[in-house]
Amino acid sequence: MLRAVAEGFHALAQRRTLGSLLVFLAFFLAWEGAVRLFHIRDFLLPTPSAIAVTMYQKRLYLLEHSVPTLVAIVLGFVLAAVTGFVIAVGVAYSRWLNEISYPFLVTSQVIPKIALAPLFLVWFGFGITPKVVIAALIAFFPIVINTAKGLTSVEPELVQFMRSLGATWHEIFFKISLPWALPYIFAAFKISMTLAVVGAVVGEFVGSDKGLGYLVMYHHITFETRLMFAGLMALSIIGVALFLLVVLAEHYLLSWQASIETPPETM
Amino acid sequence: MPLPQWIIVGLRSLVILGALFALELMVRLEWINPLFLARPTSWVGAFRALMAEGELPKLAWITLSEIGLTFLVGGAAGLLLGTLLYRFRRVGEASSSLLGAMFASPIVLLYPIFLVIFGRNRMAIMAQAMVTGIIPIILQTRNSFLHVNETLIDVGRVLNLTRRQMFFHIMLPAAAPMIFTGIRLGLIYMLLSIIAIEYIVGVGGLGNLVSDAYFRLNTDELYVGVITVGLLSLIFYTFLTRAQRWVQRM
Amino acid sequence: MAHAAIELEHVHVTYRTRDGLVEALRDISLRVEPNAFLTVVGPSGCGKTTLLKIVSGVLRPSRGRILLFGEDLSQARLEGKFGFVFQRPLLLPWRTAMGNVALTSEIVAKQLSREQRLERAREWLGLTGLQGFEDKYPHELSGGMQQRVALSRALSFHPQILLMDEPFAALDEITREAMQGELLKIWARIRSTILFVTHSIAEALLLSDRVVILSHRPGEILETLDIPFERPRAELLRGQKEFVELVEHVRSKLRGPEGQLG
Amino acid sequence: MRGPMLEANYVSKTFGLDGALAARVQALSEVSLTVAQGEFVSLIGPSGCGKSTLLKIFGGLTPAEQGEVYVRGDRVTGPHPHIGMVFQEDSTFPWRTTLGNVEFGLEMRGMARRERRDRSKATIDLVGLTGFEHRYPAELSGGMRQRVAIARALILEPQALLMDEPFGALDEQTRIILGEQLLRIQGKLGQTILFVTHNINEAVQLSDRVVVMTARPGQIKATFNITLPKPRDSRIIASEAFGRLVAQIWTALREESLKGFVQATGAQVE
Repeated sequence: MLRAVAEGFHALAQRRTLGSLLVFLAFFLAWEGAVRLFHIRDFLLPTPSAIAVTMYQKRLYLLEHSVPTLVAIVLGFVLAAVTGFVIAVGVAYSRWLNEISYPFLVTSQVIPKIALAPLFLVWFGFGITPKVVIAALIAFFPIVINTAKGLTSVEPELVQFMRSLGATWHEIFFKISLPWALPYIFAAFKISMTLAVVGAVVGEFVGSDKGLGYLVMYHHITFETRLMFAGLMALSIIGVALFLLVVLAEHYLLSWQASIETPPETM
Repeated sequence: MPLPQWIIVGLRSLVILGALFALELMVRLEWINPLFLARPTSWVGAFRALMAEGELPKLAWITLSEIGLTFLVGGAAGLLLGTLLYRFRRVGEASSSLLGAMFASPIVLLYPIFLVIFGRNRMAIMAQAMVTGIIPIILQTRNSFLHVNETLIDVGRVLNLTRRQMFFHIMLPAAAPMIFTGIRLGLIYMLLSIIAIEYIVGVGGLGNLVSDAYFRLNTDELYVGVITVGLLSLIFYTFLTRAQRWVQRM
Repeated sequence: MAHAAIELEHVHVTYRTRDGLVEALRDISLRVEPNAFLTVVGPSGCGKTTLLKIVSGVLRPSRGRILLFGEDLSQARLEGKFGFVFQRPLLLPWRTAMGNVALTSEIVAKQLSREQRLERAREWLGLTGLQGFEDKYPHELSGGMQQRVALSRALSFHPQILLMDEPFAALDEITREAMQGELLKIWARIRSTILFVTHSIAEALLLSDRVVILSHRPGEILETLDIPFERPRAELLRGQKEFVELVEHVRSKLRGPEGQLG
Repeated sequence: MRGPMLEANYVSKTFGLDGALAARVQALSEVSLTVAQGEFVSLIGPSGCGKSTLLKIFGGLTPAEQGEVYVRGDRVTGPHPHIGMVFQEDSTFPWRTTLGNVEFGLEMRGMARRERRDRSKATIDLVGLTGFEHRYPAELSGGMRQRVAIARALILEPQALLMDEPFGALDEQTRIILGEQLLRIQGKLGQTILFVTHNINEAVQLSDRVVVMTARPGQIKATFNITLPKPRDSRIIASEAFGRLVAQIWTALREESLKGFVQATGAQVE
């Protein structure tokens, strides 16, 4: 297991060439340089180095607020993945369900679910529940749609072959359909993970007294811009780390895929 | 055997109507606190009132114009940048992981920066939404060009096409279907971003209507706001799907 | 009299598409004796594939009856009777060559241990000339090798009937020829009944005991030919007069009076 | 006697120079080939023997590493205006109708709409697709799409056609019909055709000369002059002379294919 993870990192490292590292470096240098050159005041836009210092000094404070956010994101994502998967199986295997629900699923993907945030606050009150529900709701749709697409894209001849062998539905599902759909599912996971972060944080903006979303909003209002940016950085780190986790899992599970950087053909 | 179209449409409408009816019934029977869930019939009342005050059309127009402007500018810029990143391969390869990381990180949350730069106004909202939505467009545009079938390119090369002809008559039409996927994703991100920031910042628009209604505990108006947002998004999305079909003419 | 392995009696197939009814097969009657090699040739879209589908029970005929070893298809337990090879190899990309072959025994021969299954898969890969490739993934194999894996997969549980749907059509002619030879060698060993579908006349004549010529849609049997050539059939046969004349005979049959568009 | 249409002198080509494992594969080794004007030459050989590469070099799509290539005496440095190419893969533009596909080249050369419509109609008629002008490729069969591709190349009146297994993806019946059609068109217009194929029957039926290539690195192993009378149709297959030629070519080819197979498997085992 550990070896596979290490190999995954190795593969990632190979793709992230020196060039892209330089781009990252250039981005931060440009930021630092612009702020110093144009004498932008600290409460408007602090330098990356100042933010880094603040992050180090306030690390416990940041950590304290990171935990609830992280929990909300992960719970929301898991909830979305589980319900999304179950519903997708229903949609993929029942034509009635499919015909009736598919257009709803596709169109509801477009609707900014953020607008529903206050409804959840009304329904579930203050606390972690509305955050998780909002995160799950936004993350849910790509998972349903892609999973259903993946499950229905299985080669019919392969299923026919399995049937002629006398394979049960259960065998066909686990030996053929599910692995077949995995690349689609992971394409959705990558998008959904990002969306779950947005959902959880918006939930904190709207109604919470904990978490990085709250922290960012609070320090925005109090003009402690450095702390606000420190919070944003922490959020970005969490977001990218969770995304990479999905990529790693994908790399581990789909190592047979000739190329992992397939375009997100769906959605 | 495929189900006849009218049955499908009928069933779908039935599902919507059934849900609305069940909602109405549950609230009327006081199974649910009306503060939580307003009755569909009282949404209509709130809708009428908001229309009469001219409030709803005004707010909807604000949001719609924001979406439209962001989409036009962001879409065009995204296409251009994506094309340039394809054209200059080295730069494209180097920046693809930065863009990938940006795509993965929740940019909506950078809104304070935009407020700092543009002030508390609609420019900030639109700039923010544009930055959020442009990334999938750029990424997917570059990707689409990279995936154009080699044989089609060879056909063009045999004919000694100019760069311009090659781009407009082969690359662009061949990549168009995939590019549209990026544009759709970008639109979804822009919509999400605009509504979220309107909600948080409170400078007008439907997002603001929703947050106002929430803080005043006016559940009827809250629902009207949410539903209008949904309809507006749908209209925009449908428009985009039509445009795609028209472009591909298939 | 012994039962035929496959027997079709006045089979008609009509199915519904979005554009209305399509008559795919019309009044097909044929017998395939046990351990025989029968090939169906016909133009594209003549219902050859449909024929395989109804024999395997995936599709039901609109009229007529299908008997397998004298039993009605609807009553016969089909499990494990059929091996399928398609035009495309249709391997599972997440399994190695050996894993792909072992797939069938995981379903048909559950009593075997994992080791036994893999051992058996290894044997079959050896028989199709793929020693040394057991641990390769499909994308690491050439088209011909992938098709060998598919063949091993279909054969590894000793099916009584092997259904082959243009299995070599996607291969280049040289690989194709090698594969044909290999198939005949294996067939001589296992002696399954083979129902083979192709649009290549030469292939049909080189491989089979009997050839059935199917017309353009709706598919009807135009002629049934017993192939007179001795086995093993040398490649030199291709240049011989009788062979060439037979090819031309089948071709003129297929062309019909007007000759259709491709 | 007229000068040669296509000429390759000691052409070599190696692939994988920038590949990850520096796995250099020599595709062609000192191949020399001359095709006279109006001649129909088929290249045949085991998979990966560099037939397509040679074609691409003639087409100016990829440069030769060593040696020179000429089209009508002009040194090839890029696609030559008198050359048309047809590929194995479906190369029709899915966003254009049959008519739109066929007139593509003329449109790019700036011909007036009226004129190019007329010429497209005539070319579409030549390949037997009249009535399908306004269909999109998705609505056509594989054989019809390939005819569209052929018409798209023919309309520019190329003096030489390079065809890379144009019928490779089609079924045998369609392949034979299209082969006959191609011969008729060539009889009428007199192009030079260099044709890559895997199919010996097809090569013998269509060509004036069949060139057998060796397994990698591709070299010319043998050349067979096909002296069967022209015009030919598929009935020629039944003649004894035809059978003899096929058998001869088979023998030459079989050695190479075996070599090719060993090579392929050997390379994979490492």
